[in-house]
Amino acid sequence: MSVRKKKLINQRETILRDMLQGLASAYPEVVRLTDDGLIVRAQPKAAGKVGLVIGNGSGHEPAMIGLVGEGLFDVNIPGEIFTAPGPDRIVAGIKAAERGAGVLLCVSHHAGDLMNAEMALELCQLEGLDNVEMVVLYDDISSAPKGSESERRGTAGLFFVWKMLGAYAETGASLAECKRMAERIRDNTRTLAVALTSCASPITGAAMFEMPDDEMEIGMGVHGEVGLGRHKLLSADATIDLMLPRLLEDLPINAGDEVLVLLNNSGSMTLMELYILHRRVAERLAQAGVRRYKSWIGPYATTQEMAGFALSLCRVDAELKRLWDAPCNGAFLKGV
Amino acid sequence: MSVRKKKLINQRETILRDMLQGLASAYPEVVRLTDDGLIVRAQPKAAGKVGLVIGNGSGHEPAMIGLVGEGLFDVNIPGEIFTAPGPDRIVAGIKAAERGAGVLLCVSHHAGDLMNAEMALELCQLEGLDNVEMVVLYDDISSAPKGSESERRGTAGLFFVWKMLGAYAETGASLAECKRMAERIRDNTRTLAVALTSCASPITGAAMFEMPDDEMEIGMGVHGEVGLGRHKLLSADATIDLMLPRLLEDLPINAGDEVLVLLNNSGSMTLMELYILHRRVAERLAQAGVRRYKSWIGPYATTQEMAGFALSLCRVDAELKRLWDAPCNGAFLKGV
Amino acid sequence: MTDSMNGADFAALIQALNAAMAAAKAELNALDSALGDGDHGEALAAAFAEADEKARALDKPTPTSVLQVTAQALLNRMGGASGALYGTLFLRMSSAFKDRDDVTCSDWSAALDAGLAGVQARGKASPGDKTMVDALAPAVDAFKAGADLAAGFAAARAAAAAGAAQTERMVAKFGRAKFAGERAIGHVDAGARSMALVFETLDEYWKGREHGET
Amino acid sequence: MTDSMNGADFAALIQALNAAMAAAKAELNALDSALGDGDHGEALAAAFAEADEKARALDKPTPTSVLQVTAQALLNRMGGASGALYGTLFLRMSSAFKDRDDVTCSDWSAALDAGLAGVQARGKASPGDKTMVDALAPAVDAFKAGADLAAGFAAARAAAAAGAAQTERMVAKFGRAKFAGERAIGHVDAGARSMALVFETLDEYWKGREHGET
Ligand SMILES: Nc1ncnc2c1ncn2[C@@H]1O[C@H](COP(=O)(O)OP(=O)(O)O)[C@@H](O)[C@H]1O
Ligand SMILES: Nc1ncnc2c1ncn2[C@@H]1O[C@H](COP(=O)(O)OP(=O)(O)O)[C@@H](O)[C@H]1O
Ligand SMILES: [Mg+2]
Ligand SMILES: [Mg+2]
Ligand SMILES: [Mg+2]
Ligand SMILES: [Mg+2]
Repeated sequence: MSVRKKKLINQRETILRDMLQGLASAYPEVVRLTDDGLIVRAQPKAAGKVGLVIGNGSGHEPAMIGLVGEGLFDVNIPGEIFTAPGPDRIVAGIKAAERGAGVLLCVSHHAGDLMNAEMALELCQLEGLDNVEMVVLYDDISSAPKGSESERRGTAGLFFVWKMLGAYAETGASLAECKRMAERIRDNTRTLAVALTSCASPITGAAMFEMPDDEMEIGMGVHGEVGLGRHKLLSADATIDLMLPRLLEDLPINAGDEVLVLLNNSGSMTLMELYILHRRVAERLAQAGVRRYKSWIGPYATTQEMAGFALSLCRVDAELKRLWDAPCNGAFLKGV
Repeated sequence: MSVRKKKLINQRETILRDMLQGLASAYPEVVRLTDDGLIVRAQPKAAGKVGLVIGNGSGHEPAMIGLVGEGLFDVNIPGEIFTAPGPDRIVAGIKAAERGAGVLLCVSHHAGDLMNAEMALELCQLEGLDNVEMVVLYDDISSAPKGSESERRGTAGLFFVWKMLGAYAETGASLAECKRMAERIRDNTRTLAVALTSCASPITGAAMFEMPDDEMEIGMGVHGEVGLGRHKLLSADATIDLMLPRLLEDLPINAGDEVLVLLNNSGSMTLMELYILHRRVAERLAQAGVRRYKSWIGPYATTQEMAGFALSLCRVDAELKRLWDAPCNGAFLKGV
Repeated sequence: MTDSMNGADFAALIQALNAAMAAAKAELNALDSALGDGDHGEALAAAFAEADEKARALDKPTPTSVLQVTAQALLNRMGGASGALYGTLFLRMSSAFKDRDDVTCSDWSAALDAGLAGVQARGKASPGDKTMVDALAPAVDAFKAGADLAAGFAAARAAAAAGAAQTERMVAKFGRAKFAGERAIGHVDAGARSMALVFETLDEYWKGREHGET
Repeated sequence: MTDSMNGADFAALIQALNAAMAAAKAELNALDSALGDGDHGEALAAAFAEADEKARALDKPTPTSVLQVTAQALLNRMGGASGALYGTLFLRMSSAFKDRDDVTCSDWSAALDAGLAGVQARGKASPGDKTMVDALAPAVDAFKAGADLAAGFAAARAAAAAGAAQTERMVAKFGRAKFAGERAIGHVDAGARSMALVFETLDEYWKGREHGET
C-alpha cells in the first residue's frame, strides 16, 4: 500500500517555521512563539513555581507544541522534523521557563533527546544555572524487557505524565517534588502500540517503512521504527486481546486498582475504530477486575498520517486522579 | 494512490453497535447509549429547557456522537454508516430530548436527512407531539450558488451552530428563539473544503472515489461526493489563497467584522499541515481587515481517513462570542 | 386462475425481491459509487432481508400487511434518502390496498399511482432528473396500458428498464450525484437501476406463478 | 611543504565535506530509512552547509575556530543523536587543537583520540554495536600507524570504509535501528557510512592539496 505523498506544505525547508507561526496565529491567548523558535505560554506561570520544559523532534503534532499552557508545559523546544533540538536551544528553553523555583527538563527517552539534554545540562552548569533537574521518561514495553525499564523508549503513555505533572507544578510543588512526581507517574505507566500503515516523511517525501496490505506491526515506535514483529491483520477485539494482557502483566497492578486509559491515534485511525477498540479494552479490564477511571481517545503523539494506535494504561490513586481532573489549557488540550 | 483497506473493526455488520458501545464505555460521565441506539446526555438537561436533537449517518466521527453533552446536543440519533436514520428512530430521539420546553430537530442539509426528518415530524404530529420544530442548516458554498443558499449542503461549518446553539439552549431560551438563533448562526457561516485523497468505505471496503496522485478536489462533500472540480496539487498557501476569497465574497462580511475560523480535518491531515494552513488564513484575514476572534483546528466532521480539510468562517458579534466561549462537555469537545 | 394477487403472493414477491437484491448488491454498489457513496446495494439488500423476515413472520399476510412491514424495513432499516423514498412507495401502495385480500389490475394501477405520487412529493424529483423516478414513472404509465396483470407487469418491466438505461445520459438534479454536474453523464443512476430490478422481479415472479412455479 | 594543516586547510576541508555530504544525501537517507527515519543525509547536508558558511565567514580561521563553528552547526543545526555525536567529535578535536595554528600528525592523533573518547562517552556505543563508532574507532587506530598525515589519512580512510562495510552484518545496539533486532542484518549503518565518507573526503582533500590542487 502506497503512502500519501501529497502534503499541504509550502516548502520542506520552512515546515517548522510555518507550522509554529500557524500555531501561534491560531492561539495567541494560549501560546506565543519567541524569536528563537520556542513555544511558550502566553501568560507565564506565576513566579515561584517550577517551570516545565521539554524538547522534541517535530512531526508528532499535537505533541508537544499543543501541550504548552496553563496546567501543562511552560516551554516547548520544537526540533526539526523527527530530530531532537540541539543543546543551545534547550538551554534557551530552560532559561525561558525559569520562574524562580527551578526548572524540570523532561526528556522522552530517545537517544537524541537524551544526549542533547545531557549536553544542555552541562552547559547550564557552566553558566551557573544550577536549579535545573532532568527527568528521563519511558513507557514502551516493546522496546526493552521487564527489568530493563530504563532502556525503554518514551512514547504515547507519557501523556499521563505531562498532564498530571503539569497540574502538579501548578500547585507550587518544589523542583525535587516535581521530579519525584514525574518518576512516580512514569513508573505506573505502560504502553504498547500497533501500526497498520506506514507514512511519508515530510522531509524525504518517501515512505518511512514498508508495510504489506494484510499485516500489522506490533510495538511500533513513534518515528516508524520497526517494532516487535509483524502479525497478520487482526480484528479490533483480537488486537486488544493481544495487547492488553501484556500491559497488565508488565504494570505493577492488582485487581481492584484503578487505571487511566489512553488510546492514542498515531495519525489516520478513525475515531470509529478507536471507539470500537475501546469497547474491548473496557470489557477486558472489567473481566480482569481492574477499574477504569477515565479514558482519553484521540491524537496526541502522532507520526504524521500513519494508521495505528497506542494503548496506554496508568495506575492512579486519589492524588493522581485529582491531578488528572485538574483544569488545563493548551492549544490542543482543554481539560480532559 | 490506493486507500487504506485495513480497518480495525470486528465485522462490518456490527460497526455501529461496537462503536456506540465503545463510546459509552469510555465516557459514562458524559453520555449514555440507550437500548434503542440513541446517544443521550448522562445528566439530562434541566427541565424547562429546549432539547436539541440531531440525526445523521455515521462514519463521520466525532460528529455527532462526540457532541452530545452539557452545552451541546441532548440526543444524537446515529444512523448506519453514511445513512440518515429512519423516521421512527428520529421520533424516538425527539421524545428522549423533551424536557418540557419543546425540542428543536436540527437537520444538516442532505436529501436523506431532510426526507427522514420531514417524515418524523409528520409522525410527531400524528402522535400529538406538537412542540417540535425543525431547522435545516447548510454552509457549503460549493454545492449551490449564492442566492440559492437553502440548496446548499450542511458540512463542517455547522460546528459553529452546534457549539453556540448548544450554549444558547442552556440559557433557557424558548423553542422559537433557539430556532432563530440556529438560523442566524447558519446565515453567518460559510464553508469550502478540499480533498487530497479518497478513503475506503467501511461497508464496501472499496475506495469511495478515485483521486490521482498529483491532484486535489475543491468543494468535496462530507461523503466523498465529487466537488467543484480538480486542480493540480497546490501549496498550502496557494490553497488558502484560492479558498479564502471565495468565502469572504460569499459571506455578508465587512472590514472590521470579527470571525471564528474552523479548519476541520476530514480524516488524515496532519496537524502540522493544518497549522501551516492556518498561518496563511490568519495572514490573509488580516490583509482583508477581517478580525479573527478564535480558531478551532482539528477533526470534527470526518469522512473516515480521507486526507482533506474544510475551511469555515462564522461572523460573530458580542452575543455569539459569549456563546462560543461558554463551557461545554461532550465526549469529544471540552470547551473550545 | 384469477387475475389477482393475494397476501401469499406478496410475501413470495418480497422473498423474490430479497433474493434479487442480494444478487444485485455488488452491481448496485458499483453504480452508486461512481457518483454517490457506494452503499445502495448494501442498504437495499439489508432492508429486503429484514422485510422478508418480517413478512414471513406475519400470521395471516395480506397485501397491505406485507407491504407495510416492507415499508417499515425500508424506512428504518435502510434509512437515508432512498430508504425514505422506497419506504414511501411501499407505504402508499400498502394504504392503497387497504381492506383488499386480493388485489386486481385496477387496484395495482391505483396503488402505483399513489406510490409514485408519494415518491415525487417526498423527493421532488421529476422524470429526467436522473433518479429512481426515471424508472418508476414510465413503469407506472406502462402498467396501465396492460390488459391484465401479466401484460401490465411485462410492460412496466420493459419501461422501467428503458427508463433506467436512459439515466446514463442525464445530469443528476437530486441525490448525492447532483454535485457531480456534467460528470454524472455516462453513469446509470443506482436508484433507477434498482427500481427497474423491482419491476423485473415482479414480472418474473408473476410469470413463474402463471406457469405454476410457485 | 610541511606535514601540517592550517586554518585555511580546515576551512577548505569543511567546504569539501559540504560538497561530499550534499552529493551523498540520497544515499545516506536511503541507508537510514532501512532501519531509522531516513533523514541522516538530509541532516548532515544541512549542517555542513551551515558549517561551510560559518567557516567562510571567519575572519582569521584557525583549526580550532573552524572545527568549533562546525561543531556548533552539527549540534544545533543538525540536532538529534547524530548531531550530538558528530558535534561532540568536532568539539573535542577543536579543543585538542587549541592554540595551534598548524596542526601536525601527532596533534591529529591526540585530537582523534579525544574525539573518539567524546563520542563513546556521549553515546555509550562500542565497536560492534552497528554505529558510527564502527567506522570511527578503526580509523583512529589506523591513523596512528601512518608515518605522516598522508599515510595516516589514507590508512584511516581504508579502515573507516572497512569498518562501515562490516556493520552490514551487525545487529544494532544503539540508535533507532536497535529496535529492529535481527532485522537490522543486511543493512549498512547510516552513521558508519557517513563517518567513512568524512575520512574519505579528508584523504581526498589532502591528496589534492599535496598535488597542488588547492
Ligand atoms: N430526491 C430524490 N428523488 C428520487 N430519488 C432520489 C432522490 N434522491 C436520491 N434518489 C435516489 O436514491 C439513490 C441513492 O440511494 P442510496 O445510495 O441508497 O442513498 P444515499 O444517497 O443516501 O446513499 C439515487 O441513485 C437516486 O435514484
Ligand atoms: N549511541 C550512539 N552511539 C554512536 N552512534 C550512534 C548512536 N546512536 C545513533 N548513532 C548513529 O547515528 C546514526 C543515525 O543518525 P541520524 O539519522 O542523523 O539520527 P536520528 O536517528 O536521530 O534520525 C546511526 O546510523 C548511528 O550510526
Ligand atoms: Mg531523525
Ligand atoms: Mg448512503
Ligand atoms: Mg448511496
Ligand atoms: Mg535518522
